[in-house]
Amino acid sequence: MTVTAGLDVGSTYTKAVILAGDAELLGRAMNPTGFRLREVSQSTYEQALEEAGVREDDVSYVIATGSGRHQVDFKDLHVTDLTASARGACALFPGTRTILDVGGQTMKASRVDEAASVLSFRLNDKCAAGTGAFLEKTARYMGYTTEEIGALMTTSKEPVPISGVCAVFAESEVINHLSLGTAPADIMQGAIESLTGRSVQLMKRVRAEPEYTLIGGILRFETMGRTISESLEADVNVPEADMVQYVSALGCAILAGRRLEKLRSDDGVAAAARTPA
Amino acid sequence: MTLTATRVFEEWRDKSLNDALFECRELVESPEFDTVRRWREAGGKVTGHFQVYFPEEIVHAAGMLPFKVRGAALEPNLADSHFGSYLCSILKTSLELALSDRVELDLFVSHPICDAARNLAAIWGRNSDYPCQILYLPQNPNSAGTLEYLRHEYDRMRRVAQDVAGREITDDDLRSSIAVFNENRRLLRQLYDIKRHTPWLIAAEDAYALVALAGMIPREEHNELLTALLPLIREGTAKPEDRIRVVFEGGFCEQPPFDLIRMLGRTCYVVDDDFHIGMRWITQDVFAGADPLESLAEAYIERSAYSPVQHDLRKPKEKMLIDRIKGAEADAAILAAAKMCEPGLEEQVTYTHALDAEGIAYFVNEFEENMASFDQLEMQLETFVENLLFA
Amino acid sequence: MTTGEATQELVGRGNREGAALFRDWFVELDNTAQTGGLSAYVFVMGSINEILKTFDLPVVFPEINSLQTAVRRVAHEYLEEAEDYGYSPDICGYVKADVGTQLRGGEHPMGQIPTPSISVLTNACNTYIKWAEIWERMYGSPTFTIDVPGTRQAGRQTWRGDPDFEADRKYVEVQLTELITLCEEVTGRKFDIDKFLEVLTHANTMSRCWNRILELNRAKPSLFNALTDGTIFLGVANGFRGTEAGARYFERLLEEMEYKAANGIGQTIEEEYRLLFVGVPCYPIFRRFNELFTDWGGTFVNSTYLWFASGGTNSGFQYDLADPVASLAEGVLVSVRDAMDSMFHQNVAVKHMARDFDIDGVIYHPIKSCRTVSTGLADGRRHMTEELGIPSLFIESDMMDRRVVSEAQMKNRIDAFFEGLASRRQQTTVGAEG
Amino acid sequence: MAYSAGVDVGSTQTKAVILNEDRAIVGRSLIDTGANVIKAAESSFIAALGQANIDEEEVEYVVGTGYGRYRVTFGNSQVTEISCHGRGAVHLFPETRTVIDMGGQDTKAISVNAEGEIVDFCMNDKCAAGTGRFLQAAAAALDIPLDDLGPLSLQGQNPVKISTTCTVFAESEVLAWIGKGKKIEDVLWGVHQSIATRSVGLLRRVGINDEITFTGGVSLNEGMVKAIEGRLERRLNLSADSHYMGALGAAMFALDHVMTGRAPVGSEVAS
Repeated sequence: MTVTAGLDVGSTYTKAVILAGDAELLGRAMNPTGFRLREVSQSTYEQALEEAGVREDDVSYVIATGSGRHQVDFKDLHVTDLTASARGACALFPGTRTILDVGGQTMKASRVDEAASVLSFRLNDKCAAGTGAFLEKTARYMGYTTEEIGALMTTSKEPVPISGVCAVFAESEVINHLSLGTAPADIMQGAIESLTGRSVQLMKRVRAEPEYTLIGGILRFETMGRTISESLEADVNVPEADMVQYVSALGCAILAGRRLEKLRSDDGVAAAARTPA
Repeated sequence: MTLTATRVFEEWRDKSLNDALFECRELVESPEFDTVRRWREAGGKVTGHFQVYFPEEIVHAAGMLPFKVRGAALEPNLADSHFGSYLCSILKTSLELALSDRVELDLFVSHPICDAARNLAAIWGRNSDYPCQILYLPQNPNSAGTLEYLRHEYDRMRRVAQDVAGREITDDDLRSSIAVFNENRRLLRQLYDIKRHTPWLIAAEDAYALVALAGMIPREEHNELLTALLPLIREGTAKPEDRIRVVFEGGFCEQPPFDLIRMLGRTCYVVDDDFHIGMRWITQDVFAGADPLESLAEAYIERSAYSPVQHDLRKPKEKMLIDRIKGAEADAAILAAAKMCEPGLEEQVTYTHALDAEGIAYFVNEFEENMASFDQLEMQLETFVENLLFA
Repeated sequence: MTTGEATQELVGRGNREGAALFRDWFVELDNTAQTGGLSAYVFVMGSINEILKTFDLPVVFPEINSLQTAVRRVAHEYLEEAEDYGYSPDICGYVKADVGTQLRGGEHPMGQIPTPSISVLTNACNTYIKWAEIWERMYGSPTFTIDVPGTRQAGRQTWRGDPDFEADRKYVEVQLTELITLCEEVTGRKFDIDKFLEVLTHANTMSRCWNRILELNRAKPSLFNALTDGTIFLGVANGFRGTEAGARYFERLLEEMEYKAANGIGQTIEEEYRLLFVGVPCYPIFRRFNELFTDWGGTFVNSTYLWFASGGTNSGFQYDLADPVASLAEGVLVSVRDAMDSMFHQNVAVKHMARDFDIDGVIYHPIKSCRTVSTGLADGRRHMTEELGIPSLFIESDMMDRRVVSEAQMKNRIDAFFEGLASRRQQTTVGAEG
Repeated sequence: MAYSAGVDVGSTQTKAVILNEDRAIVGRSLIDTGANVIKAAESSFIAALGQANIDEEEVEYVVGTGYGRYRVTFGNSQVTEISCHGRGAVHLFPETRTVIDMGGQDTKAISVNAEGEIVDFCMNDKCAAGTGRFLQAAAAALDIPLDDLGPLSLQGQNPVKISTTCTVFAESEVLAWIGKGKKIEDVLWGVHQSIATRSVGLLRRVGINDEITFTGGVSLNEGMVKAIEGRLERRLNLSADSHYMGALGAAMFALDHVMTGRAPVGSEVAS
């Protein structure tokens, strides 16, 4: 049985997944990334190996992704977040055609085909307005932990509009609302809705089609999936809570399997580049 | 006074191809434009022209150096406070070159190609003591009155150039300048043949640098450079690799940072592009007849490269792009636009819809000439390529 | 009629009648759309209504349609529709709101907008050209660019008799005759010279009155608010150019202004500071924006907007009916060039207006949407300050996109600006007393 | 003895200053604004009263300023922080003709005349790029106390180029540089440089005349001081009270009223 591994060295967390064949999850691990990327990817990998109960040389192929993918010394290949998360999302929900990935500082929308390869994608590359970071700040500002937010939201009656183009300016809008005595739940829900608006717009940019799958750190806010599905007027796939963080790492491990097949099938020599007659 | 013998860029001579190309890149990447300074020190006068369709032959015929003002990868420390927020970068860094005395001009000419460029002539004029002009290129090339109008406008430019240069420009002067530029156009067409047919023989950023040089050294000298280097490039021994072939569209005015082009070249073969299209916008030779000004005017109207800032009912841009892609047998297109570039960003929409209809893959992105980190962009480009290669 | 009655009757009449005409105009467009009649898409800087009205073509000003969506607080819906289609958040909001309107099949808060049978544009704004290309692709209807060469170098305009001017004029004239032929093809009607002369006569009346009305606002206190009232006048000046209704409206508006001037009737508020507005209004909070200034007794007595957004007709050019087409060419050349100068050389425009209108402050309002009017403002302001030293305020926002319009930020800056004006005025008066 | 007070309600901190009729500061206080702006204004005022050791009744006139100036419920009138910073800076450094104020989420360049009246001013409009918040983001990313940023940055030899304008993105760009093996101090120096560039850009818009006074919380960061001074090639006026400048200016306006009975300009409008 072939064993492969996927490493996802993200800006906040580093995750590792050990896979047997391309379905059986043997082990996984997650640590805060910090800024010693080499060390953290090594230790996370080792933890996953331990949980999987396999040795490093049992693993035939390792693919790394995430902003720190180049710092993973023991990788065989690296792919980008978008490629990896697409594979991961499609492994969890085979019907997926559009993926929305909202992380701490980026928001990515991509449209994929049935083979899970990315046809079209867009990022919010202008500024961080309306990314997870903004929700985190808001929650923290009002003295709530991310965990408490979910429960809080359910009490929201009339969410207030948060318009701020800049995540930081938006914060002072929040302050204003608080000082006017607005309920934290309504502010939080307002923030979520402004974020939802941006997400849906980004999805339209890639001409989104169902099924929709939502991934990324943002899922720590349970209501996010619901609000998005409401504004899309369609169902939205959301990974099981304990898999949320591992989608990209999983995608890498699966790609590793594919790559291995390819290498074993053909001799791997590149086809000669074509030139016009 | 004639300066056709003046040379301002000797560093590349008697060097291996790689070392010569290194010198070319160094010069193009530097925001100091030493060659322009050397030209002045030799007693020459300089006309700075801003994007895209400037008839350089006219000022060349007056013995002036036509210098392509193309911004630079620097912080617009002095220029920034002359502008607002919602603006492309090249406008600011171009003015910075003048305000910081990096380049001294005797004449500045801009075109009405975009709303920012037209403003630039006025702004430049308010901040310098030499003439700053707009050459009013026809925005309606489809009228029966256009040729006569443009011929007159070119003649007006001739008179302005004469005043600045302090010498007459005869028709013969114009004819010999046209000859020099025809030769240059021929050599540049050869360079692009190499890109299209054997892209592995020259790196994207090297080809880019070779074209860019045309805008900052005398054309005679540029001809010598290309005549010497093109054969060496053809003799190259590099082997083809399995990379996708792309056309880069979106470099007609503000130029992407050098490192971005380098990054692009690492990931794919750029087999055609519109980098510095203003250095090669007349697509064929100009046949200087009895009236060379009319020949030049006719060349603009009948044989000029398309760009988002030219509206010609005979040249729908999406059709022109698809022809460019097919002509280069490219797999995909990189549709770039400078941040805040109104015409570029508007054209992107037309392009994407047209390419969708044709089923040609494309990658849309925005750049800024002095952006420093490409992590985001590189990640997107890699994704694009990965999914073309491993689909 | 007693003064009381006259005041009742005259004061504010221009605003009332302007609003009415505006509604009539959109009713006409709605009917055209319903009946599938012909219509022409045109722009405010060089509409060439003189020719289009000769062919009785209903005129659509997409710029005005777009700003109406902002004034009516629905612009964001249209902008988002265009951005979903692929247009960048950084480009002209007018273009995007129009794309939104087209994608919605002409659905607009003022009524149904017909599709273009022909589009006529000038180069006064390059975005006009990119914009018209969109209709070309959507509808395949003919677009005609009237290319109007502008000023080549600051302060170096040429005039009748100069060979360079004649070359420009001739170029414009050739294009106008080509446009006439195109209109004949589109409408299937011959060009009616008598109708043409009639249209030119009305246009002459409007230009003459408009020029005089702007002049009258030099009065102290000023007679109308260049920002709010002025925009209403502009609507008629553009939509009804060359029509009898338009001519009559401006004659009656002039009558109103003459009356207010004669009787010292100013704007609705006490005029503390006479302000000059440079740029395009902030339509997403149109009224509120003005209040932020009137709260401090600031009144807008003139603006570059009244200048370029009327296509330069403020200069009052009169067509020579003896040689109509050639004269139209000259008029278009001079007026559109003048409109462009008020944007690219706005520091000169400001200098003249400051002299004639006794200005206390200049408000610069560059906007995300428009490089044509905004690119030169920061630099123009630097030179105005060096040359004239008039206090000025520089606020960036937008004419369409409420996402970049922060009223709180604006109020902060505007308050600080007036605090500066007020305290310096206090000092000088204190100084005078002491 | 008559007293006046100024209360500056900022986005992150609220400051209060009490002046006596000799224009001497007899009480000052600084607290975090927190969620309840009205309360923040009150408590900072009370704290300042305590330090001055006087009763509220002895304060004849209170001017509120800062973005929360209309929440100073006990204030007699409001003046924008722009006017107040100008007024305060000229009070402490009479030769001041240009003020650069760097606070939590905005940076202002103000040019003033000898009376401390606003001649011209300019602020960051679009977003919080190039503000103190940018430093907070970097500090958070590197997990370094805010106060250590300045000293640490000064050890930087070759600053990295920080290209991002977005404060939130700053975090990831900083980490990216560290990931590329850059020294922390070089990255920090780069961050300071990029902010300095933006603020000098603002200064150039209002024109740089005579003495420049650096106000706001960030003016306590010596790294930022050096970065700006380096770009301007001239010294900045600094004061231990520089982040009370807004409140001080407000108190000065209030004192005008106490002495002359003249209401601060525009107060009738603002209220």
